[in-house]
Amino acid sequence: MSVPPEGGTALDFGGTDAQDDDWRGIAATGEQDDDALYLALDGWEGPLDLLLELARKQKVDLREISILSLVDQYLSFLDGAEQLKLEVAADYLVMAAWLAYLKSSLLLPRDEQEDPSPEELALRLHLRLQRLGAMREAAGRLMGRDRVGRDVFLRGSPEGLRTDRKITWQVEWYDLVRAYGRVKTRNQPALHTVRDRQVMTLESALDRVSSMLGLTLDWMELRDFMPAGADAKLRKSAMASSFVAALELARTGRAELAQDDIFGPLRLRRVRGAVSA
Amino acid sequence: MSDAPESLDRALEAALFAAEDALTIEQLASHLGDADKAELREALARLTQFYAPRGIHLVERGRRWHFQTAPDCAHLLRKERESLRTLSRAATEVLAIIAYHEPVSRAEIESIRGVQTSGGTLDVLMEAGWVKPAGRREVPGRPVIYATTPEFLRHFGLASRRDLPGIDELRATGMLDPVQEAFEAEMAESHDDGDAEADATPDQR
Amino acid sequence: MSDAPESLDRALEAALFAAEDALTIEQLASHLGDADKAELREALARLTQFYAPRGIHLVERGRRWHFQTAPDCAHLLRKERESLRTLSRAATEVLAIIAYHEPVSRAEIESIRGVQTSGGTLDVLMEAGWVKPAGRREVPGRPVIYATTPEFLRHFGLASRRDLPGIDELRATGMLDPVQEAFEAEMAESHDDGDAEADATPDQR
Repeated sequence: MSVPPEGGTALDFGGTDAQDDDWRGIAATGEQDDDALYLALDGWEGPLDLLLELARKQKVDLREISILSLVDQYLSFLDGAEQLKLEVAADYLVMAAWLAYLKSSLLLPRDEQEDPSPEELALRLHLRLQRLGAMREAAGRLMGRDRVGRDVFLRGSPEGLRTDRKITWQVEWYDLVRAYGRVKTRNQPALHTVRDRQVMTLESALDRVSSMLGLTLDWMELRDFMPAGADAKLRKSAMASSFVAALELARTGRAELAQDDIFGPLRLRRVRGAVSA
Repeated sequence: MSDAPESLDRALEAALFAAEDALTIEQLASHLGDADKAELREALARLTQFYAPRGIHLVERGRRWHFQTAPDCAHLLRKERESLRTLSRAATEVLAIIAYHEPVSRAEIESIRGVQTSGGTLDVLMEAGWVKPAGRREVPGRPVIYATTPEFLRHFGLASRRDLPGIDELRATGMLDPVQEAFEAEMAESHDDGDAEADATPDQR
Repeated sequence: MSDAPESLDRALEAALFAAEDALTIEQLASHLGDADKAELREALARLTQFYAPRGIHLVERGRRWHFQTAPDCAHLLRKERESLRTLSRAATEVLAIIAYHEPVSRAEIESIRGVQTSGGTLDVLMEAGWVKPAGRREVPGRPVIYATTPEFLRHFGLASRRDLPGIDELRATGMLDPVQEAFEAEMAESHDDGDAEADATPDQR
């Protein structure tokens, strides 16, 4: 049998954390009902805890405790527990068995001691108890400090410090123009904006051509119907409308058309006897 | 005075400091083990005077006493922190489109960009103070239309939107490269018509 | 001193009074318009001294500064306050072990206590904001290691971990070293003495 490992493995002492606040002293075993010992054991934070408490009863200074008498106390404590609940106390029994072994080793003649020696085992136990004792004491001192909410208090209703974050966006003139160029490059065909432009409608061309035809019986070139002084855009429109108007007048028998060759000048004149509109 | 404050003064300080609400003299008295009210009043007066030159003041408001920050330190409680952030590519594009085409609706912006524009992008531009809603377009649905602000001009150092370079200038500086063929062809045609910049330079409207 | 406090002192008072949390020098500096940190330190020292005799104290906890009531005024204030939730013995012990050994893994805590630590115990400490995971130990299994927080220091009134009660003595006597190390040290020592077991376990004869 070896020394119980120092935690975290399957061979751990394995006691349970007691969540209750008060530390039940040894006196708790003397409590009335059947569950007294069960409760008392549950009050300990495992066998090491119980050992530490027993050791404390021996002497104030943990360095001076007697492991042998500690073992005796532990074993007799468990012996006295007649109504021990085994499943709860398994860890305690493991510890008891180990301590019994340690005790017999310590008492045996020294000639054929195995390794590690019982003294080494005892030293380890000793060191562990010291460390646990030190931490328990430290915890007590820590809890006894001036604690916020118990001994000292913070401002009841602080106004609070506020940091308003303000984002300043950064973009340069170049980025802006570049972005527009990018958009244009990417998507220009998708946008068509129709602009107002000066045009000659078909109706006004009809009026104009037929009234001008009424003035003479001679052939006139279509080009002569263009409004004087019109700009290029209007001239284009007037040309197209006048051409359609000439076709319409010819269709309704009010004018006749002539063209000597392809792309040659288009001429038209009033049909004799036709009434101008 | 500060060397050895009276114990009543210290108790008052602690009580008023830790209190969640302003306290009346009665509340203070019961708090401090039924202290004498006249003494309390004296102590409060002493403390008021003691704290008068400091960053925190003891004040009475509607018969209740409390500590508060000295009025001239109040600005310290609020700090504005400026952080610089670069405008995202999407936001820059939207801003550019608004600048060149304003006023435009969101649908129009999207049709120009060819991508959907998240509402957050416009929010950022409005938060930056560069874009603002400028009424509604009188078409079905009456969409909100957006325009740039004077702050926009100021940020970019522009006297007016006319200062934005036109398409010709963009091309000259290579900003329209690489140009798609269809796009180029169309632009060439509209140049013949003499109204090339119609789309590009908003200043002609 | 109280007649004409420096304006930095007043600003500090105001900011620390209004703050909802303890503030570091850096936070104070940035809040007070990038004040000089050396000057801030001087001013904090001045204020600490100024408030020392009073009912509220300026204290430093884990590099953070805050005002709190003087400990000896506690009895006046406790009345109205619900007392702290009592920690279980297991929790106080685990907290002490973490504080004195940090950073420390759960297995190390258990090896000191000799019992398994229920998850709830660490949970309670983390919920209180006193303990937080602090990475992993680079050993097989990479266990999570735990450490205390600035809030822990603040709650227990510690300027830093160096102020943990008795920590110097515990360190000097090897109480914070693992059992194995202490064991080896003791064995080595007793071997030197040529009287191995006798010294190590003086109690058994």
